[in-house]
Amino acid sequence: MSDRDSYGLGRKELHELYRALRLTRTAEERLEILQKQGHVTGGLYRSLGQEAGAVGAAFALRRRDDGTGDFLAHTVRAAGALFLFGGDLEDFFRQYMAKGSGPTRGREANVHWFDFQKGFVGPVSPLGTMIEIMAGITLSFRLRGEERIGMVFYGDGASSTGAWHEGLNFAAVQRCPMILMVENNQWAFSTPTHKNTRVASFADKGPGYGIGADSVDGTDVLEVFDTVRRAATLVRSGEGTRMVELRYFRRLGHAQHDPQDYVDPALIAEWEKKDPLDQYRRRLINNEWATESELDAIDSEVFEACRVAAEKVIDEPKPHGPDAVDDVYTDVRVAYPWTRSEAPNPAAART
Amino acid sequence: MSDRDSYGLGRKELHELYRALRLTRTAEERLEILQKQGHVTGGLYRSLGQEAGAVGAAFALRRRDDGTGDFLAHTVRAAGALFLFGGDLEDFFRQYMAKGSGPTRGREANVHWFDFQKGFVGPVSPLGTMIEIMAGITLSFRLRGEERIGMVFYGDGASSTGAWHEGLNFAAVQRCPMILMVENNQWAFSTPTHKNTRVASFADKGPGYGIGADSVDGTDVLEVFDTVRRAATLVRSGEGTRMVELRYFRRLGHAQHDPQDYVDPALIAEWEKKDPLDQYRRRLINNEWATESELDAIDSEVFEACRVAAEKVIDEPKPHGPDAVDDVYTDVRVAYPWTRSEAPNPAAART
Amino acid sequence: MTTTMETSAPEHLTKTSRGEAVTLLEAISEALFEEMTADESVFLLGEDIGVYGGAFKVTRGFLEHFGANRVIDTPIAEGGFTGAAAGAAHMGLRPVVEIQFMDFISPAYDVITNYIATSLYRGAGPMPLVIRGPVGGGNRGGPFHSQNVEMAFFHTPGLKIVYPSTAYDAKGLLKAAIRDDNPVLFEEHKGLYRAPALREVLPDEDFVVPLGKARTVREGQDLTVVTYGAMVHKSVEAADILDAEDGLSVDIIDLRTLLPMDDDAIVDSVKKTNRLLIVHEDTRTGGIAGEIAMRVSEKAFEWLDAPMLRVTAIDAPVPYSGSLEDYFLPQVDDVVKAARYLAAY
Amino acid sequence: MTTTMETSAPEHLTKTSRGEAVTLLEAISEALFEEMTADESVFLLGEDIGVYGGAFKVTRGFLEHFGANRVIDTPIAEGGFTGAAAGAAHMGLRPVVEIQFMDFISPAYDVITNYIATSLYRGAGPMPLVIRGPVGGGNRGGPFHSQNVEMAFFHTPGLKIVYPSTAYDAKGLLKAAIRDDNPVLFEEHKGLYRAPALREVLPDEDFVVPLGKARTVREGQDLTVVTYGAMVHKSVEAADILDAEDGLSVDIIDLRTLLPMDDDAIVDSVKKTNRLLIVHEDTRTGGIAGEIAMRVSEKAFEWLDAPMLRVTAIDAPVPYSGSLEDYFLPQVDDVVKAARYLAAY
Ligand SMILES: Cc1ncc(C[n+]2csc(CCOP(=O)(O)OP(=O)(O)O)c2C)c(N)n1
Ligand SMILES: Cc1ncc(C[n+]2csc(CCOP(=O)(O)OP(=O)(O)O)c2C)c(N)n1
Ligand SMILES: [Mg+2]
Ligand SMILES: [Mg+2]
Repeated sequence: MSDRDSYGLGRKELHELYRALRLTRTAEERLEILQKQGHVTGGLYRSLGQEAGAVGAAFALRRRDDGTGDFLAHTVRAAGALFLFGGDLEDFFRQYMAKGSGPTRGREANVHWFDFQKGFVGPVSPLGTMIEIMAGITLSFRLRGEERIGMVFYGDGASSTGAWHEGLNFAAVQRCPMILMVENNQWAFSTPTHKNTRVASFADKGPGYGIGADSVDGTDVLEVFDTVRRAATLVRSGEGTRMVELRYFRRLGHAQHDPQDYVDPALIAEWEKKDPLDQYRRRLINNEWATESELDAIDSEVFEACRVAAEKVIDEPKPHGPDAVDDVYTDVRVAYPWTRSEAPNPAAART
Repeated sequence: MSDRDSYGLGRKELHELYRALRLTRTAEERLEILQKQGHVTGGLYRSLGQEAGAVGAAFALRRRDDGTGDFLAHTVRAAGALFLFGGDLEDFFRQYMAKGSGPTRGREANVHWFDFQKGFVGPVSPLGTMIEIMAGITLSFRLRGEERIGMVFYGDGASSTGAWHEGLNFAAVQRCPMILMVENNQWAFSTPTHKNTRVASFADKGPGYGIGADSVDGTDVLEVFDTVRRAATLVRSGEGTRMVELRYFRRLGHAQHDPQDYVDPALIAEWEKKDPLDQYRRRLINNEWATESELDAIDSEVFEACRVAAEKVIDEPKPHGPDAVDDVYTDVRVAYPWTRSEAPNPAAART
Repeated sequence: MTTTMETSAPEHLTKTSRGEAVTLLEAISEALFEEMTADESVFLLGEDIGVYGGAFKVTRGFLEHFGANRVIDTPIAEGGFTGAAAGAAHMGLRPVVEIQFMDFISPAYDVITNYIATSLYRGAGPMPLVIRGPVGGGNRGGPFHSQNVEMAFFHTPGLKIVYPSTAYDAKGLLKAAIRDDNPVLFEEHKGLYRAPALREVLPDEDFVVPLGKARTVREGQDLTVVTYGAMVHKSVEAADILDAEDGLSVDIIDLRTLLPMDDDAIVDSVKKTNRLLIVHEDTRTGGIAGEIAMRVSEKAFEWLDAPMLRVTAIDAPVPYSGSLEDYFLPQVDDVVKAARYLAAY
Repeated sequence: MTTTMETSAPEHLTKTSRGEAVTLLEAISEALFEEMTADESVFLLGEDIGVYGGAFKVTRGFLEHFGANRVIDTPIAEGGFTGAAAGAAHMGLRPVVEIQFMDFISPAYDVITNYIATSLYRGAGPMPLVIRGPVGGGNRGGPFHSQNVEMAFFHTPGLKIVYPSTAYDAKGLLKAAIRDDNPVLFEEHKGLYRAPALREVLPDEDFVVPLGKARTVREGQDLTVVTYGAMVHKSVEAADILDAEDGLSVDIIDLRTLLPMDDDAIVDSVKKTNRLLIVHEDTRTGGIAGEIAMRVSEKAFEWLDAPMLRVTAIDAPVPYSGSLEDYFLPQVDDVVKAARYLAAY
């Protein structure tokens, strides 16, 4: 594909892609600031260098907010996809700050949240599970004859799990309209990909399930977009399940606490040259799809949006402790600890 | 391969193969008789039409009885492999009759038994588990620098399990010297293979794990033997894990209780023509590797051996009920029910 | 869904409407059939449930009647298809998963405990999902075809666990479970499936048995037996003996729903009889008896005139041979002996 | 195995021999290091345990010292590598598996309960296998990095479960677990790993703490508290308050091994104090308190002068936010309040 190919996208869409990349980067940078200030609960997982994978892929799907669009199961390294599917920036910060006002009301962390109208289902930590869940979501599309498809992200390491296999194989056999997006960032925590699989390319895993598979440079947002758009067309037209490998590199540690001294710095430097934002920005300028000042304006707008959203959320209240007993069941209330409330003591006297 | 090729096997070995095939068939037929007489506990799973897979494969390994040979994890449809690895015919009947004198002392069923000196580990029912176990057994061979390899059987349906994937992928990455033998008999209970996987050949699953895979006509004992022998050489010489698909057909129901009315009788009739025993017998005669009377003699010898072994075992005692509390731990005895033994009542009076 | 076929109901699934008695298994089939007929969002997933009608034939005739979109034969992947069911439940369907033998639920342990049971709490909304299948021993099935699985999941907030002992309850509880917006684990004792003594003419109407409510099987004054599943019937046998031979009257509580547990029913009975025996088929240590004893201690300690005791299986895998399994399982005599001890205390 | 490297022990793993105090985490590292040094058949499997030294750095320096054949970085497949460990144990090796966070043991639930724990019973001989990893809440880890997993496995005959609360016990119990011929689940509370208060100078000799024996943390007359893990320390805090403010003396039993349970220690204490409070960090329903209450009812009912009560987490997934988690977890005040109630009963 030539560097001049815009894959049929107009200026507006090309800018939208840029904004989504920038938003991912800047929102995460804001999180780092918040974390240093002590506002973030739990770990912070950056997607530096991987932004184009999530953004390009999500951009290729039908995004609606009325429960009729395509469906996303993102990961913590695919915040860009979450934003494109309508995930609210303030909610993003609320989640990281464990606010009671957030979508999970402080029960769950970071991108682990849901909006079935907008069409996204947040992850759980046990790796591989979301393949099974998305298999079922897309099964329901097929059973009901809806034209919707689903997309599930996961890391190279997650492909070693039994859940990944069971979910994928089920989906393949059942022709579930789902695209598996493997974020091959060459590391699973400290473990290099070759210790999680003996294959050189994750696309080699497709034929073992009888499904089509592509592999794409995950730093090139337009290339990703185009690959996934074609995959989505096939999936939507009844082919069933497909896979796309995103090839890139995790340029920061597994999480903020990981100095990744097990990674050769030369490699990181090399991948820095392939930074998805820099790359795409150059391309926009070189092809005259955008001007420097247009892009600078997007940068500032996004920076402000993140700053303002974060500031606003900081002051929102923590969850109320006793709410911890809510929503275990839809219809049964679990007990307050009698040692905490003014409830009567459990043991009654014989009368 | 020409029908005249004996793959370097001499008369004695060719006869040994025939005997192993016949033994599998006749021992299972004897089980049917025993079952009709009410002596068999639990289900009875025939391998009719699949005998050559287990026999040919096991024959290609190094079988020893001193704990230095290759290792087998068989299935209930691979009794032939169990016999070749030294599994005792009487023990086979003891297991099916749940005798206290059997290797599991009545705790476990049929071929679910063990002999680590002879080199076999019996299955558990949860499908896929044995891939993980054999990965670890063969890992220990690699870690200790032993020249041994392992072979694990499982059905086409079992390949859908997460355990299968996790065990196989672990083995592939760790270069465990293990051969996975998929018994593709085209059914998993009533479920046809295409509902368990979307691939046409299980050999297509090898590349997804970065390992070599073969597929072979599982009704042809010599073909199986030759394929597995070559695979074993590669595995033993450090290539790590490999796969072999055995292609055949389950000609009887899943178990004795299954009339398999979901199977087209014409298909069964077709596969009957490819009966592994008939085929091999013809080949032995046609190539003058054996005479009719030699083979008849083997048939009678095996028939007698089965009859005598079964008769002997019938009269052996059932396990003693209270032995049910033994061997839960190596060093801690679980309690006898106080309502059964003469043990003191549990509640003591305050003094 | 768009694919329901408009054929008339198969004869073996309409016994109740023809006034015929049904077995516990048939009651379960009827419950599934009626709920699927009434609600298009109910569909089935499991191994061999389609053309074969399930290992125990619970769904015989369903594929033909409802079509392949509502009766889905799955690959052998309990985790995968239970997880997929959860995904479908997110989208408003009401999946009913069959585990061929409940022993094989263990590959789904992760998705059930971590994903499904926590779904509402994590903010993902209701999770209307039933996981059902045969459990229990006595059939010479050995360690992997005989397990009771309640205690693998009893410690899982967010999940409900149901274990019926009669045809009426099985039908009514399963219907309630399917209509429930929480995930429900539904255990069916295979020894009760076709037990002739449990054949029963059921009301020819749409009824449910509410989850979370125990049933008093018989009233008595001398001793409370709390039990469920197949042990209900062994306890009744024991109570008959105790009545006839000892003149003792036993209050028998069938829990029916194990989680959440009907404390009131247990506590009320203990306050009446002042003696508690818990009987469960599952193994001893970490069995449900402990939770019951704890709750009774918390709520009715003063009423106890004797130690709370239990009759259970022994702490071992389920052995295969009949002689071992009979020793392993709790028997009527054990209940009788323990009850006598308590009554005399 | 053939690959042990003859380098000298890294400094951070020999604090005890230099008379320095160690944290609970360091005690665990030392136990592993010493057992691997003493017995070539001991080896390690787990995620990121090699070059990274494990998510909590328990095995830092091990890869360099023992080599890649004895410190194996695995794919993310808890079932797969735990099953592989079982296979290696069949062959006479003594694997020690690390689960990165014990919450992720659930994919191994099947192989642990069905294969590993039943192995001896099924005739396959001993199964010397340790599965260890961090558990417990209080660290704002949310529902999947905070669980206690004992009750997922407590109902599994054939398995042992260990949960230390001090550096001394952690080292001695882990060494005993590695030498045990039965599979052992070994839970390490991450809140105790580096707790300064738990730093301790350990004996510079090869010692073990036998499995199956509880420890009396402090002697008292008025009330028995049975507990384990992090709750030992909260119970001690509570006991200090009760002593200072109420003049109550509390007998505190640290179970150390949960399965098999040391009934005698519990029963002896209850016979002395006549009052029992059970404190566990794990959620309430189906928690270990039930089994303890049941056993005390069976063995010491007559000695009870008050209801047996429990202080536990609430029945919910572990919530993420600090305010929710603090409410969710049992706190010192809960122990104090319950103890006062019992003492006054
Ligand atoms: C079943 C399971 N085991 C272990 C973990 C702990 N864990 C969290 S992230 C991670 C590494 C994941 O690597 P990968 O899938 O490649 O995703 P990446 O972080 O590179 O995006 C591990 C081991 C987990 N979450 N789930
Ligand atoms: C995890 C698990 N789920 C379900 C079963 C029940 N089951 C026993 S055999 C069988 C079919 C197996 O088919 P396949 O693997 O092809 O082996 P075959 O019987 O054809 O030799 C099933 C579903 C099981 N044993 N384990
Ligand atoms: Mg990765
Ligand atoms: Mg098969």
